[in-house]
Order: sequence, then C-alpha cells, then structure tokens
Amino acid sequence: MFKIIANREVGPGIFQLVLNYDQLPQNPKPGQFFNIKVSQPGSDDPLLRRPFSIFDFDAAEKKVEFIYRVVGKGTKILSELEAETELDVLGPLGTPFSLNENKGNVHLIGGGMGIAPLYYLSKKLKSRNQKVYLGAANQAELEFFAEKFKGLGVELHLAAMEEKLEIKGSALVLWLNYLEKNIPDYVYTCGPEKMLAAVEKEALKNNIGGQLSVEKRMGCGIGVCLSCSCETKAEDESNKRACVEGPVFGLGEVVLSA
Amino acid sequence: MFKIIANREVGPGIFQLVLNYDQLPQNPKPGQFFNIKVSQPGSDDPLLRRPFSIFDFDAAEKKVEFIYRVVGKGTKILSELEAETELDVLGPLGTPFSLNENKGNVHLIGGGMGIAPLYYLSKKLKSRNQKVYLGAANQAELEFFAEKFKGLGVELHLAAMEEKLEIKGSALVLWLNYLEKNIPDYVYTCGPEKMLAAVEKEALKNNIGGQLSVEKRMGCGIGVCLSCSCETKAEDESNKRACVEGPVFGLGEVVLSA
Amino acid sequence: MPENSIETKQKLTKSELNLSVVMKSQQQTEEKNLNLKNPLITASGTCGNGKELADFYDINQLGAFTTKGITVEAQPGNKTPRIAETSAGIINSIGLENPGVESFIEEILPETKNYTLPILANISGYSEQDFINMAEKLEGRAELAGVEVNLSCPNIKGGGMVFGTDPEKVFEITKKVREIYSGYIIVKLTPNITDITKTALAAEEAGADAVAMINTLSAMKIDIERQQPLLANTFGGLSGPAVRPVAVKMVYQTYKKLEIPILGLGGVQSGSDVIEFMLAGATAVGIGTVNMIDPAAGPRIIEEIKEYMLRHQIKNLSSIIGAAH
Amino acid sequence: MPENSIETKQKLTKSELNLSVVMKSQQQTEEKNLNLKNPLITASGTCGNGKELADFYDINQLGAFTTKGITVEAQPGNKTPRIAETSAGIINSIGLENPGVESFIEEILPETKNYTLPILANISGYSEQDFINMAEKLEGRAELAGVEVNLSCPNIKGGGMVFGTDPEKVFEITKKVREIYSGYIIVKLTPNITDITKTALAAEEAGADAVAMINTLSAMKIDIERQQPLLANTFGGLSGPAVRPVAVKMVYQTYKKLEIPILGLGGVQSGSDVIEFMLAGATAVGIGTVNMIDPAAGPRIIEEIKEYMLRHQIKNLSSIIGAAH
Ligand SMILES: Cc1cc2nc3c(=O)[nH]c(=O)nc-3n(C[C@H](O)[C@H](O)[C@H](O)COP(=O)(O)OP(=O)(O)OC[C@H]3O[C@@H](n4cnc5c(N)ncnc54)[C@H](O)[C@@H]3O)c2cc1C
Ligand SMILES: Cc1cc2nc3c(=O)[nH]c(=O)nc-3n(C[C@H](O)[C@H](O)[C@H](O)COP(=O)(O)OP(=O)(O)OC[C@H]3O[C@@H](n4cnc5c(N)ncnc54)[C@H](O)[C@@H]3O)c2cc1C
Ligand SMILES: Cc1cc2nc3c(=O)[nH]c(=O)nc-3n(C[C@H](O)[C@H](O)[C@H](O)COP(=O)(O)O)c2cc1C
Ligand SMILES: Cc1cc2nc3c(=O)[nH]c(=O)nc-3n(C[C@H](O)[C@H](O)[C@H](O)COP(=O)(O)O)c2cc1C
Ligand code: FES
Ligand code: FES
Repeated sequence: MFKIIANREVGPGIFQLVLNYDQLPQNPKPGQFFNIKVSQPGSDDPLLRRPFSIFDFDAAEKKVEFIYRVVGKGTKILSELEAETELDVLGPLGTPFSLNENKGNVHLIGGGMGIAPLYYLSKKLKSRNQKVYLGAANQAELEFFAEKFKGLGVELHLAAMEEKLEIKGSALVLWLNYLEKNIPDYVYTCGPEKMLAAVEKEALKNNIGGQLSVEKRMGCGIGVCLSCSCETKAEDESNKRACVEGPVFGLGEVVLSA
Repeated sequence: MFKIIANREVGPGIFQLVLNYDQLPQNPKPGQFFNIKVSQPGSDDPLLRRPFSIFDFDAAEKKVEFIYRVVGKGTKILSELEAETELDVLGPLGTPFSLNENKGNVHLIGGGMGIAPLYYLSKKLKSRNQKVYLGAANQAELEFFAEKFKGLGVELHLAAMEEKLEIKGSALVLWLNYLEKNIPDYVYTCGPEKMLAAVEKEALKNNIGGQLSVEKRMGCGIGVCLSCSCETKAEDESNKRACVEGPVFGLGEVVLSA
Repeated sequence: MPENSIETKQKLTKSELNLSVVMKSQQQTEEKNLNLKNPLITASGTCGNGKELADFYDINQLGAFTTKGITVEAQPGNKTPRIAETSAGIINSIGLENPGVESFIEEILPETKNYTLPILANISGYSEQDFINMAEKLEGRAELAGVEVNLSCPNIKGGGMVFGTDPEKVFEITKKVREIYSGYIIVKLTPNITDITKTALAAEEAGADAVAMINTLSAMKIDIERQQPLLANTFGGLSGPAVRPVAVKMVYQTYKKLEIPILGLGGVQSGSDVIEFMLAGATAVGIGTVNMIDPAAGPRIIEEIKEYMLRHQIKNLSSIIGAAH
Repeated sequence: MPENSIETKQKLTKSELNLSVVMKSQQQTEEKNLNLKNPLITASGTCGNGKELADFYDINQLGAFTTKGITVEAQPGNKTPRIAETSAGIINSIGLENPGVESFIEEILPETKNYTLPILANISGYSEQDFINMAEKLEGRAELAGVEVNLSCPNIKGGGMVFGTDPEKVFEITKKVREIYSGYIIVKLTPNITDITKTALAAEEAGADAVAMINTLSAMKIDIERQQPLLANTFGGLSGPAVRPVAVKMVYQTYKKLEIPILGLGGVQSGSDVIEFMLAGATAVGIGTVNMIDPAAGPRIIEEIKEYMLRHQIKNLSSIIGAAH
C-alpha cells in the first residue's frame, strides 16, 4: 500500500509527489519506474496506470519520490490528490541504469522531465566527477532540480529555451558547447527522443559509451502487451520492450526517431 | 460550488453527507433532490450524477444534508470522499411535497432510505400533530433517524425486519397496525415502490389524501432525457417525469409496480 | 527559432475568432445551406425540446437544435428502467416516447418560435410510409431548418431489421423523403454495421444534404443480483465517452469518400472532443449525453473550442475540418 | 418469511463452491471437451506468453491460457505509438508482433511445459493458406489444448476485407482448420459487423467447437495538438470496460441461436463482470485489458466470483450460464 505524504507544485505545472510504502518487492534502482493508478478505486477512467521515473528513494524512511509535469488527464487528476490518499502503485519496474563504477568522468544530460531520473542516478553514482547538463523551457522549471543537484555537489550547467542562463537553448546545445574541451568517459541521458538521438550520435562519433532512457507510451509496464516495443539497431535482434528490457538502453541499442 | 464538511457513517453502510454551498438558485423544499457528481473532475466514470433527497437544510449556515446508503459504484466512491473535497452538484431539483397546511392529523410512513426526505418534511410541516412510522432492516439502520425525529417532538413508531422493535416487520405493517384506530387526514410516504403501492391502496380505500415520492433510475434529473417517465393513471394524460413533475406525486397519480 | 517567430507575430484575440461553419446542401446553392454560428448541434433525445435547458443558458448560443425523435403516432415509450450506466457510458431504451407528429406540429413547434437558431426535427419510422407521412406533414414548416432522418429503428414490416443497416433501404427512404421535403435533410446513420461508408454513400446518392454519425451502439447490461437484463426492454443504445473512439473512426473513414458534410457525434464531452471530430472530418458536431450530466455543457464547450483556437492561432474554425487526414 | 427460511438453511462455504465449467466439443465426446477449473481464460495479446505474470501469481490458477497471436512469418508489428487511452478503454494497434509459428513451436511452446492449465494458441492469418499452414504446424502438438482462430485480420489477397466480417469466409476458414486440426477449435469473432450471430452460426456449422466474442471494436483517437491520428497505424482496436455492454449484448443475442459454447470477453474487470457474461450465456470468460492494469487480476476475480456465489448460495457456477434469458 502506498500513501501520499506530499504532492506539491515545485515549478510551473511541475509537481513533487512523495509516497510512503509498506513494502517493496525490491529497492528501486536509478532509471527504474513505478506505474501509478490515478483513478478512484472503482472508477474505470482513467483506465491505464501512469509511468513515472524514480526521482529519489529513501529505504530508511520508506519513501519514494517523483517529479511530474501536468500534461493531460491523468497527471491533472494526480495533481489534485491530497496527502493521505492511498494509491495503487506497481513497481519498481524496468531495467535500471547500470552504474559502471569504473568510469571516471561522467556526463549526465537531461532535458525537461527527463531530468527526473538523473537525480537519483547522480546520487547513486560512486564517482563524484560528474558534470550535469540540464535544460528546460525556463528558469522556473529548472529551479527545483538545480537546488537538488547543487546539494549533491556535482558540477552543474543549466540552459533554458526561453531565457538566457548559461546559454539560451537546449540541454543538448549546452552540452555540445562543453564537449570539445571536455570529453567524458561515459554519458547518461534522458529527455525528448530527438535530444537522445542527438546525444547518441555525438557520443558514438566520439567513441563515448553511455546509456539513455526512453519514454514510450505504455499499456501495461510489465511486458505483456507489446505497446512499448522499440526497434533494435542490430539486424538479427527482435524488438525490445521499453518497460522490461528498457526504459534504459545502451547507446546505439534501439532506433530513436530523430 | 459545494464542499464536503462531513461525510460519516451513521449506520451500517449508511452515510451522512453534509455540504456547504456558496449559493443556490432557490432554497430547497422537502421532497426535492440534488444530483451529485461523484467522479474526479476530468474522469468520465462514473458518468452520471447520483440523485439524493434532501435530508436537512440550513439556509443560515448554507448547509444541505443527505443520508445515503452505499449500494453500488457511485455511492461507494462517494463514501470515500474526504471533508474539504469540492463537489459538482445540481439542485434543488424536482417537485417538492406540498405542505397542505390545513391538514390536522398527518402520518409519515418511511421505509429504508425512503426515510431521508421525510425528516426535512416533518421539520417543515406546520402541524406537530404528526405520527411517524419508520421501518428498516434492523435497529442499527434506524438509530440515526430515530434520534433525529425524536428531536422534532413527533410521535414516532419503529419497526425492523430482522428484529422486533414495536413489531418485527415493515413500516407498512407497522402503519397498518395503527391505521384502524387512527385514521389520518393526510399521508406522506417514501420507500420501496411496493410499499408505496400498498400505502396508496390503503389510503385511497379509506379516502385519505396524500403524497408519495418515487425513486426512478434517472439519466439527467432535469427533464431532458425521459429516462424517468412514470405512466399516469388518468387515461388522457401522458407520462410524467419523476425528475420534474415528480419525484413527489399525489396518491393515485402515477402507476406503481406493486 | 520558431518559438520566437510565433511570439513576435500578431496574436489573435478571442473576439476575432470565427467559429461558424456551413453545412452545404447537395444542391450547392447558397440559400439551401445550413449556416451555423458554431458547429454545436444538440443530439436528438438528450435536450428535450430545448426549454428545459433555458434554466442553464440561452440555447440560441448553439449552432442548431435537434428535437426529440418523433413518430407518426404518439408513443408511450418503453417500460422503465430505461437507462443503465456503464463504464464511461449509458445505455438508453427510451423507446421514442413522443406525442406524435401532429401534436409536435401543434404544440411543440410553436414553442420554438423564440429560438433564433436553426431547428431540426428528428423523425423516426417503423415503415417507409411512416417517413413519407412525416416528410409530408413537415414540408413547408417555416419553423424548421430541416429534418434529421433517424434510420436506427426496426423495419417492422420488413422483418424487424433496422433500416439503417441496409444501404438499399437507406437509399429508398432518403430518396422518398427528398422527393417530398425541400428543407435541409440530414440522414442519421447507425454504427451497428460492418461498413458505415456504404450507408453514408447511399444517403448521399439519394439526395441527403448531410449524414449524421453515429447513433447509439447496440448494447445491454445485466443486473447480476436479479439475474436479468437491467433495462425493461433488454437491449438499448450505448452513448457517451465510451463510444467516442468508434464514432471518430467512422467519421474519419467516411470523410474522404463523401462529398456532403458530416455531422459527427458520439461521446463529446468537451471542446477537445469537438476538435477531434472536426479534425476527423466532421463539419458540425452533436452534443448528446453530455447535456444530461452537465446541462450547461453548450457554452462551456464553446469556450473550450475558443481556447484551443487561441492556443493554435486558428482564426476560422472551419479550416480544421478533415485536417487530420 | 423467505428471509427466515434462508437463514435456517445450511449455508454453503467457500470450499464447497465448484467453479469448473466444461466447454463441450462439437463431437460431444467427453475426451474432446475442454475442462476448465474455472471460467477465466486469458485473452490473447494481453498476457504475453504467461511468464511475465509469474511475478504476480501462478497462472495455473486460471481456467486456460491463450498465447499472443501468432502468424506464419515473424512480424515486427506496427510502428509506435501502438496504444492510446480513451474513456474507460484503450485502443491498440500492436500489429501482431510475434516471432512466427516456427519460433513459437521451438521457443515459446517449450516454455509452457510447467503449466498445468490448458494452453490455446491464438492464430492469425492474412490469407486462407496462412490458417492452413498454421493448423498443419500445430496439429498434434501435445502442449496445446487447442487453437483460437483469430478472424479479425484483413484478407490481404481478398481486397483487405476482414475475414470475420464475412460469414462465408468464416465458414471456409473454420472448415479448413477443422479438417486439419484435431484439438479444440475456438473461432474468435469480430464485433465490427452488422449481425454477429451470422458469423457465429457459420463457425458452428463449419465445425468450430466454440466461438469467442468479442475481439476489439474498430476505433481511433486523434492527437488534437499535433492534428493527426495518435496511433502510428491510424486505426486500432478498442477494448476495456468501455466495450463491455456491446460484448455482453452480442453474447446474449448469440446464446440462444448456438449449440456450441461461447467464450465471452470484452471489458471484464471484476468478478461481477464475469458473472454478467455467464448470465448472458458465456461458458467461459476472457480477461484481457484488465491484466495490463492489474497484473494480479486473475486470482482477485476468482475471489470475487466466489463471493458472489456465496451471496447467492450458488454451488455450481456453471448453473448460471444463460440464466438471464
Ligand atoms: C518510463 C517512463 C518514465 C516517465 N517518467 C516521468 C517522470 O518522471 N516525470 C514526468 O513528468 N513524466 C514521466 N513520464 C511521462 C509520463 O508518464 C506522462 O507524462 C504521463 O503518463 C501523462 O499522463 P496524462 O494522463 O497526463 O496524459 P494523457 O495524454 O492524457 O495520457 C494518455 C495516455 O498516454 C500516455 N502518455 C502521455 N504522454 C506520455 C509520455 N510522454 N510518455 C509516456 N506515456 C505518455 C499516458 O500514460 C496515458 O496512457 C514517463 C514515461 C515513461 C514511459
Ligand atoms: C429522487 C431520488 C432521491 C433519492 N434519494 C436517496 C436518498 O436520500 N438516500 C439514498 O440512499 N438513496 C437515494 N436515492 C437512490 C440513490 O440515487 C441510489 O441509491 C444511487 O444512485 C445508487 O448509486 P450507485 O452508483 O451506488 O449504484 P449503481 O447501481 O452502481 O448505480 C448505477 C446507476 O443506477 C442508478 N441507481 C441505482 N440504484 C438506484 C435507485 N435506487 N434509484 C435511482 N437510481 C438508482 C444510479 O443513479 C446510477 O445511474 C434516490 C433516488 C432518487 C431517484
Ligand atoms: C436518452 C437518449 C435519447 C435519444 N433519443 C434519440 C432520438 O429520439 N432520435 C435519435 O436519432 N437519436 C436519439 N439518441 C441518440 C443521440 O442523439 C446520439 O446519436 C447518441 O446518444 C450519441 O451521442 P452522445 O454520445 O453525445 O450522446 C438518444 C440518445 C440518448 C442518450
Ligand atoms: C494489447 C492487445 C493485444 C491484443 N492482441 C490480440 C491478438 O494477438 N489476437 C487476438 O485474437 N486478440 C488480441 N487482442 C484482443 C483481446 O484478446 C480481446 O479480444 C479484447 O481486448 C477484448 O477483451 P478485453 O476488453 O478484456 O481486453 C488484443 C488486445 C489487446 C488490448
Ligand atoms: S507497456 Fe506493455 S509490454 Fe511494455
Ligand atoms: S431523468 Fe432525464 S427526464 Fe428525468
């Protein structure tokens, strides 16, 4: 059983959801997600669960956190739920980021709500030699994330599309600006698929290894429906499910729409 | 805008719902009902509103009360809503009881949740020469109502089907037991349709006037869909809508299924 | 950057928005067109005859009003329960309760004289002759902009098959009505069919000015405690948001095959849903079940459409008809 | 008083309840029947090939398991998005992603060897020959209790019409499969048809042991912000609670016309819904979309059925089949 302990707006239309749980089948790892039912018990609408990446996790306090943007019917309803409400939640689900402890210089590149899973990842990575590149529409959307990452003591770079921070532009452009003088050993990225494709292309060109997390429309989140199939790049391989083999894939593993 | 101020169990599966309102198109009269949407804003399920008779009303405190039994999906969901929740409510709707001030000796006969509208009616009737006959499955279901009616200082008789109070049996049997020595000028009744039919038959036989309130499955509650049509007894009359011309009808006005 | 260029462009304001649509007539003459100030048309049977909604708003704000279905003779309708709720839908079996076409003309039509919006009479029949009779009675009635021919009734003389499931019957009835009735004719099609484009084309060929789709899906609910059908009439018609994906698909699929306009309906709850039907190819959009839940749905939906138009900087709503193709 | 008499009667307890049902075979011989310990059968395509559910419960608790649809050749499936949510429903266009019948036999079937429940292979084809090929390959496979012939695919060689919309095609394909395949044959029908009793009867005549109804309703959703169909494939199939009233009606309507058993499905979410289908006339009931939302739906629904049986003091669940007629 999961219970809301906080559900508050931390940016324009962006909410922090903190849940308490009784028990979990296993401790969640960075890059995994939970699948949350937002409808009233007994109501058939909205029908499907909503997947959200783990933003933070605290085993001692039995707490799991998400950051979500209100985009449609389900997230609107979720944003109106009060503390103490019990939720039907499945998870942790999916394949997490692998932490690749041996990599020294690591870049994390996050766009929009794609930033959410990178925070828990950043926290869990042993190496503190991390450079984090975040982008969003504007400063207000980034503020909450920026504060949190600052708390981790990592090198942080910020960009916004609508106003000039370090630059006026996307996380991708920000990262590319730094890339020349500063080639990482490994990259982790999450955000719009176009951004993932561009990061992947650039990384592969520079022989940088890495992982990315995709957002696919999901039916079940547990691998039974094949709604989330991702075409693979290897010719002899069949599709992979974003909810089971993903959402984290290696760079070059699945076909992204650029 | 309506807001829940209390929503508590007052009997087995029976809830008291107290709402605060900003404004009403008119003050509700006994026998009228409100039509309450129980789904989350933005959810399409449950789709229809749920009609409930006015149990009590307080203009000074801008408070309207209902007593409802959890029977299905909608009332289950309603019973789980917390204080402070805002509700989408339409009303007051329907034709009220007419208070017939000139009648001296009045009987009120209520079965099950049909008791709910009789309380506000009893309160509003000028004559205190009222005898009230209430029946339900058991004592526990009647307790809350009994306390409230006692507060009005009317003569109260109680029956239950599963255990002996004044008698072991229905409100109807209870009333019939008293009827011989005690013919009223007027009756008001609400409850299962079979009970209404029997009260009507007995009253008409004894030349007693009166009114009854029917429960029909409703689509709209505002007269547009004809879901709630009641066949009339007069040959030249067309159907009447329980939500507009009713739910209160004169004895002998509409066809009841006995 | 595109973001910038949009920002610097002159933005449309609400008062500049044009929500009007034209339902062209087959004759392609301007005076026979149905001009609507916005695409919203009440769906037959869900708005009474209009006066019940007056407590909530002035229905003259809508594009057009369709009356409750009428038949030649008065009908008492089916026994109750006539309505059952299902997941995101309702099943109704009202059974066309109505006072008959003559009372309609004498009592109901005069009540609409204060309406400034076009009125459509929804006509239902149990035989071809029924439709002919009603077309004759309604021909020349100045209160009416047109008729909506409801083909979802069983053909009592023809073995009980629903007229609207047979393209030939659709053609015949439409043609008969067309020969008699000179106003705007909308033929309302049933979705309980393998291929609705066939009946739509039959209606067009026979001279319908427009088709309406969809009427309700054949459905039922069982009361599991009493172990019998919940509706007194056993079967009924499913409407509401549950059916919208089926209705949108039928409109989309028909749009490219037809010359005449489509009145799309089924499950509209919001402005977004109206936009969805128009993108699929509907010129006008019906609002039915939603009125039963939210009697003030009409003006709310109009506002929601305007918000969408502002967000997408669409000046003329009619420009999006069929745009999802 | 009836209340008293019920109270004094011996009450059934949970352990006395008998949930088993028998799907009789057309041959009416006992060894060809499909014996299910309860009426729940997983709906093809919504439970993977079973092992994904193992984290949640032991699927051997169910009546039978139906595999994801297979085709002769491997299929990559449609482009994504393949799923859209609608009111109380989902539209899917997975496009039969599967490794082809040979991989199915070599890789998937061996994985089912620990299952003690009957396994049904769902087979889909784009031509008559496809069905024949698969029937041949699957004939004699001891892992399988039977096949479910999915007739909701377009007949590519026959102009793209869906097989299941034509009673003659249903007859032909069923007959061909019957001639080859000796196990239990369920013919799965499409609801996108004017009269599903015609295809049901065609399947029966051609030798099907049972019919399954319904597959998904043809539907679509438009992304109004991008002004294009949401699914990459434009159209898809609607399932979930939204369609249940349509499915129940089709089962009810078919029950009296058919000798062979019906596997009813469409929108089942709870034990009550299973009861509703059985009262309408279904011998077994499919659970599809619900597994995607509640992976542990199977055992929950079984518990809910038991509660209903206790409340109504029903000892043998099979006694309620068709009881709402
Ligand atoms: C693995 C994974 C992790 C995610 N993590 C986050 C996160 O941490 N924070 C966050 O804000 N968002 C996250 N998303 C996206 C989030 O799931 C969607 O924004 C959300 O489901 C939208 O629901 P809605 O009802 O508001 O939108 P609607 O458009 O009304 O939803 C309709 C349907 O589409 C699906 N859908 C809509 N948008 C998306 C999307 N972008 N991705 C996947 N499915 C979508 C919904 O789940 C639902 O099934 C994640 C998605 C995935 C697949
Ligand atoms: C004018 C009027 C006044 C009422 N006043 C009260 C009251 O004061 N207290 C109270 O407990 N109940 C009252 N009822 C009955 C109450 O409306 C139903 O119990 C309630 O709607 C059941 O909803 P549900 O979702 O729990 O049941 P479900 O069975 O899940 O509901 C399905 C549908 O059937 C309708 N329905 C189910 N049972 C009834 C019923 N008995 N009467 C009418 N519609 C029904 C629902 O409104 C809904 O549309 C009244 C009914 C009417 C018509
Ligand atoms: C209560 C009710 C009564 C209806 N009566 C009629 C009718 O008389 N004639 C008709 O053509 N359609 C009738 N319909 C069908 C609607 O006009 C409409 O086609 C259908 O409900 C789908 O739209 P919706 O989902 O917006 O309600 C009725 C529908 C409902 C719900
Ligand atoms: C994601 C998904 C995949 C499906 N795949 C198949 C399939 O491969 N073969 C088939 O016959 N039916 C398939 N179906 C249809 C279901 O088996 C079932 O008939 C339908 O969904 C209605 O049941 P439900 O509402 O319980 O889901 C699929 C349905 C869904 C939702
Ligand atoms: S979402 Fe169902 S398989 Fe991935
Ligand atoms: S409930 Fe719609 S007319 Fe009465």
